[in-house]
Amino acid sequence: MSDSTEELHVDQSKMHITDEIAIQITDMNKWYGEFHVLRDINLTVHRGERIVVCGPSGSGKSTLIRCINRLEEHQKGEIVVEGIELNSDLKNIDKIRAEVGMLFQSFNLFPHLTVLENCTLAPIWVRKTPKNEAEATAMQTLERVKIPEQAHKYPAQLSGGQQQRVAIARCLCMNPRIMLFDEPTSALDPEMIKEVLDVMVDLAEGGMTMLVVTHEMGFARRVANRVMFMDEGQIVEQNEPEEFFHNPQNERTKLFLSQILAH
Amino acid sequence: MKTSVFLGTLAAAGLAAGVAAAGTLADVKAKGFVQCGISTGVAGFAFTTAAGEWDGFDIDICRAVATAVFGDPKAVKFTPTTGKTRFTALASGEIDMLSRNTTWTYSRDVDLKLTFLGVNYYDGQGFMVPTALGVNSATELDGATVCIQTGTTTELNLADFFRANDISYEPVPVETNAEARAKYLAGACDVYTTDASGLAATRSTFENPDDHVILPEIISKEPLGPLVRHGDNEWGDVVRWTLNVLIIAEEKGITAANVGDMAAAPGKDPEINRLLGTEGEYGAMMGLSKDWAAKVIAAIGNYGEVFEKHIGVNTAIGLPRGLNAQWTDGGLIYSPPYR
Amino acid sequence: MSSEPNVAFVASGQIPPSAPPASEVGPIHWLRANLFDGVVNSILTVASIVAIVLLVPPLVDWIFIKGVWNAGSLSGCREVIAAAHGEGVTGACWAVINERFNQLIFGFYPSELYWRPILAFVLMLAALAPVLFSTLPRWMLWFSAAYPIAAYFLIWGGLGLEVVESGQIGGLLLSVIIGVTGIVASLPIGIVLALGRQSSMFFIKTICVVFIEFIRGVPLITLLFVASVLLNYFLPPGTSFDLILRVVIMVTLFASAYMAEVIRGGLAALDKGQYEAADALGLNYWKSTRLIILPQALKVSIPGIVNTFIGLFKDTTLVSVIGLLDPVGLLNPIRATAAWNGILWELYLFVAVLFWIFCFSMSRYSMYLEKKLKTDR
Amino acid sequence: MSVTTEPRQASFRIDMLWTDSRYRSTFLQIIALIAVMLAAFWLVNNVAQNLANLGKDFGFGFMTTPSSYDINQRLIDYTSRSSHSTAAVVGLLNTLLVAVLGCILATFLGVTAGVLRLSKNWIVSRLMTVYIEGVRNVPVLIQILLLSAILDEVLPHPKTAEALLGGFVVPTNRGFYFPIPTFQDGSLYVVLAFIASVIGAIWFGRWATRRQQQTGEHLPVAWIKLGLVAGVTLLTYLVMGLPIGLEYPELKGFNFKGGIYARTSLVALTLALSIYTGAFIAENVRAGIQAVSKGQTEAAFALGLRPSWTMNLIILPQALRVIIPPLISQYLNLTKNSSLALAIGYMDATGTLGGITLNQTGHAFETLMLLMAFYLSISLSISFVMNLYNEQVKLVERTSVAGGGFSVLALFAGVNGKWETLKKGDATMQPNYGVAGWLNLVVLLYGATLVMMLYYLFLDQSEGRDSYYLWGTGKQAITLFLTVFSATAFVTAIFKHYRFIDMAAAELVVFILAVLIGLPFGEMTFGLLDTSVVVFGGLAARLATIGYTVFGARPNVTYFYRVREGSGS
Repeated sequence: MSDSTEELHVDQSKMHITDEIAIQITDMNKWYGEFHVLRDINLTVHRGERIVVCGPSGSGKSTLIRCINRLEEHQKGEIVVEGIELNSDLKNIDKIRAEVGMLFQSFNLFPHLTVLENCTLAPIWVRKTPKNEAEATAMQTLERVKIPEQAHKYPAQLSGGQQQRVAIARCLCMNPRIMLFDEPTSALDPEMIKEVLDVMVDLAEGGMTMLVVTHEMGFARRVANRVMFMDEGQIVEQNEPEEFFHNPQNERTKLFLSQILAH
Repeated sequence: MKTSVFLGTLAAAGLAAGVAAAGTLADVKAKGFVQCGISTGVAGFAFTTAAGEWDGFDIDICRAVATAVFGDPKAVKFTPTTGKTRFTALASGEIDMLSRNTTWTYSRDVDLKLTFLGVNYYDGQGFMVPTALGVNSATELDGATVCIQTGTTTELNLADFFRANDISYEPVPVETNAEARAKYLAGACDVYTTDASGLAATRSTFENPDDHVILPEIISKEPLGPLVRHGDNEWGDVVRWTLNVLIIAEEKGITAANVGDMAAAPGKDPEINRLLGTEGEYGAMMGLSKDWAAKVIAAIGNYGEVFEKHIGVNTAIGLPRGLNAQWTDGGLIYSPPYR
Repeated sequence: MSSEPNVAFVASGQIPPSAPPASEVGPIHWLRANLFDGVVNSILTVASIVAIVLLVPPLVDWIFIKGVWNAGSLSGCREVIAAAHGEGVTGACWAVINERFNQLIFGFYPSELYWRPILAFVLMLAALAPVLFSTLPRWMLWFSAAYPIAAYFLIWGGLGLEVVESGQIGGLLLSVIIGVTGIVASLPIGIVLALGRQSSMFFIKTICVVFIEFIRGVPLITLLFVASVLLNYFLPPGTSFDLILRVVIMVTLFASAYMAEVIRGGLAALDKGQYEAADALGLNYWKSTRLIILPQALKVSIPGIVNTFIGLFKDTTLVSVIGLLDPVGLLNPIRATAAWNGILWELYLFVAVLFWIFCFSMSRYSMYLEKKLKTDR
Repeated sequence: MSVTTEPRQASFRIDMLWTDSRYRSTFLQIIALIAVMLAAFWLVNNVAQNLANLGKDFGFGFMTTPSSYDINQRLIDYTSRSSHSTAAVVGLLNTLLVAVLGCILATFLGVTAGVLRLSKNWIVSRLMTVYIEGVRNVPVLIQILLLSAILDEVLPHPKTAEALLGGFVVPTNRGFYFPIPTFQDGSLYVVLAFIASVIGAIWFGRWATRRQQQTGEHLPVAWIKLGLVAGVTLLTYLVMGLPIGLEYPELKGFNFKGGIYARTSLVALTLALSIYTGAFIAENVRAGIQAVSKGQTEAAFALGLRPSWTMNLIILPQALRVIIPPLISQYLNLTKNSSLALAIGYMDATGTLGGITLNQTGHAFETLMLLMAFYLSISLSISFVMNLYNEQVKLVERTSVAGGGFSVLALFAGVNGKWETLKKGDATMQPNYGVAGWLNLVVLLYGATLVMMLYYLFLDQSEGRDSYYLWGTGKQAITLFLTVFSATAFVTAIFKHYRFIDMAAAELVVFILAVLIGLPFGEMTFGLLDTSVVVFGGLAARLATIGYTVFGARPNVTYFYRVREGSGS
């Protein structure tokens, strides 16, 4: 789709998938009122896996990953994240949210706080880290996403790509085990997409468990170890990238791929 | 009045409550001043000076009570009240007494649970019209426009009077005397009705008082006086006898000027001796000092002096004593004996 | 220029600016464009000029030329005017303002202690500064937080300062006290109400909605009646406190309903993503509200809060109806004084101008804020 | 699988009340409920104790006793022997009178000033700025007092007053006197002719619009309409021999007699309120026009529309949508501010019920409760109208019906729609007309019944009928219960809570029972409205409510939610 991914340097060798289960979803269903958004979802994610979720708009892919940290509540079935079941117990929700980082399409940085404050807020208030320590970590993380010089600016003074990298840094400061990406590049200009994807590749190489909703098929091919296609609330097909792109099985997948790769 | 559903629940909830009747006199002594409810401004009776002090005929009653209790006419704080808020302020304990040209009526006494402690001014409702109208009697006022202060007994008297005489009129309610004065002078109403004292006071401030005439009809009795809450007799006695002391003092010829001499040593008149504390322990009966009355007269003057100072013929208000002369002079001002 | 088919063109230099034609500049053009642009406009212009000519000169004459500043009473004023301009001439008698100025501003506050309310007022401006201007250092907010206590002791005394009774407080001072206390105290209540109104909990939401709609549905004057005649009934028997305090309580409740609506607007202006991001970071409701939601919502609400304050400040004049002596309430005792019997316009005008100065400058400030907010984003 | 996921539906522990989202919200709400109830109990208990201590009783019985005071400005018959409740009604009507007059005048002033402030004419726009900024920033109380004083001083005494505008109005400092029309035989025909010609003019207007759309021809529609109405009416008037005349006021005794007149207090109050509110409306109008005009004007000009058409066809219809919500909230403010009437002795509800009645009877509690209830119901009604309007604007935008002003009737257009449409009032599938229309009707009926009940209970003074306060306790209780029930159902419907089937059903049972035993609605009559109308109207309203809940449609009544960006009161 976009050619910015062609230049991504990916070192597959650094990515390890372990046997430990990070996310286990069993027979999960969700409704918006009368509307059945997610139907019988079953998914097991091992630690270190990088899963790309794609599908037409309204297929429920965003809803799926939002269910994983309880931004949306599922009504039936079971979600276990890092051994903790997501149910009505608020303490469990708090624990899971501390372990799971999430990136949004529209960044959702806090505009009234500086970049550094954005990054230290959650460590200080949720993890109760001392301020100095939190700031030191934040500066390290900002260096990792390559914008330490912006630490004292406000989000509005940054470009879109920089903002999204700050958002990633904000997640990383919490030292999460799993990261969820909800179309992280679709609000960005083409020249900024790459700088965000670079950071994501870096994360993947570091062994992060990642669930990515995206239309960046290049990223999916090079980074993901599994691509998942969703339509009308159900997982239609999932496979390794090579197989998925070159040998799709389901008709709806074929149709979707033909449309999205036609350009 | 029939019991309503509301009342049932309210009364049931209220049964448990006991009546907390603390003595106001004790309270007043404890806090060190008298909280006195007054009007928000009536010429001669209550007004503010440029120095920011309240002054006037009603105000001096408050000061007299403060002197009686504390020996200090300044140990008083004033709460301006409107026609609407005055009784509530008294009933709720916000003020200790009310001295605000309030007419003593049956329903106020009985239904509103207030105790009137005497009369410091006998008034009656009258009418003022421009001389140019050529009206000689209130019964000729058919169809006239009448300015009237709301929130007082005057509007009830007015309605009754015109109804009884079967003539029509057009009431123009106004909030304050100052508004009424402006409206009347501008000709927005033909007649101004209020207590005769108020009429005279208002007329005196006109540029040409002679262009206006006060009609002979006095359509109501308006005994004005200080009042306190029901059921607090010690405090009521203090206020009542403070007023009476002023009256007796005038009757006996005790003035602010000569009270010092007269209180120095017992004189020939035993009542004066009792009053000024040179004989007996009369102050102690009320929980006051022996010479409380002497202090009151020294600080405030006697009734006649107060009258002349604020509203008498030599002031801008220029009211003659009339009904408010001592009984010895054919008036109604009369105090029970100090014995 | 040229009709030749060759369209290639290179500018040989910058054309220097020249003066516009005469019809585009000058007073004549201005008149034509702004005053006499068409028949209707010309008629409007003439009518306006006639109105101004009829109204303004007599007013200026009455207020300034024939106005008297020094006299002991209304009749004194009349004598001065008669002496200067002849019999039957009318003019403003500003002497009453001259004499009663301090009373209209401070009520019966002891004159030797005027410095205290003045100091309190100046300190108030200083305390407000860090709230209103975000460029100032944050530590100044501690001063703002401590200000109410300082102001209380400055105005009412205590802590070694001479005590001043509530009954002595009046005039503009009273209006400012009621208005400022009302708005400041209503802020936290308004925040809670606004959050409650956004709550998903039906019952809590209902309580907030009923409270807000009730308060906004009745005129302030009925609430003031409640303060003056009913509030004591709602408290345990024997409790009775100061009328000013009761009025402040009622005014606070009144303002908090309006404040809640202003803040609700601020909350609604917030992007939903902010809530989600805070959730995703693991902040709980109170932390995300305190750290993320309120700082942003309040900033957006400041112009609305200033407007609410203007409205409230103007509404403080209603306390005159229940016998408090604010500038309007003081008019009556002043007019009841023998010397000033019959004075009318001067007092009204003075009070009107007094309020106008305050409210107009505040409304300008709120406009400036709104503009700044628009460009800030 | 390394993790076994035993579904831990652990037994209930006490800390789950605040750590489990299933229980937490209920738990918090119950705590809030208990707190509110405790507070309410504490307040009521204090009130009861205080009243008992003062020896006062609580009740509305005093409302039926003679008021003993006179009121000059009254729209219904009233003397000093009438009851306090009649005096209250006189006051309420006076409030409504000043509110309606004030709103009309304020709109006129505000729209004029708002448009003129945008005028290119320098002097006019400056004058309007002076008016708006001068008036907005001065407390309305001072303006009322000032204007009242000006009218008193400036206007002539009746003795020297002169008729203006050909005798049409006589301004005096007592009031403004107008002639009153007198109707003789045959005047009915004139009135009928007038109505007929107005209908004809409307029909002609529609015909002309159609014709213009088909043929593109412009007719001077306004002139023809005017000619039609004036011509026909005038002709009938002449033919019938001038049956309608005017009775002019004349100076008799102290004052003018005859005609109708408006007291100066009414005039001063109306003027002051509308000048004050007009300044706010002017700002709203200006903001509305500016919000629309920039790009839209250019677009319209680019299409070749003339400036006047641009204003009428493009700017105003769009600007109105921006202007009307704040406009209505200004109406609300004006109505609330009318309570300042007591400062100049205009006898509105605050002057009678909250003024003299409170003063003379000392029943502060009861009078203030009634007074607040009155203002509250006006406010809620005004927001109701505003929300109806907003709903319709939303509908119009959703169904992309171009232009189109607001009409109350359109809200009920869906009432005759197909049942399927009504049942499936889903915004995404169908325009919500049906359900909205029906539900408006239901809420209106609820409201009407409630108003009638309240009127019947507390205000109706007709002959031969016991006042509520004199009934037996049982009858009082049943009636009150019914009213409260009706009110709660009404409030529930207002506040969007659509699952009120149980409440509505229970109410229905009680209502039927009440009708069966003849209490108390058996004796209800309201002028033309017969008892049956009320009873069956109430029944229909309740049935419809139940029907909606049963059939799954969602009575999404958002109308009462205020969308006000109010600026002060």
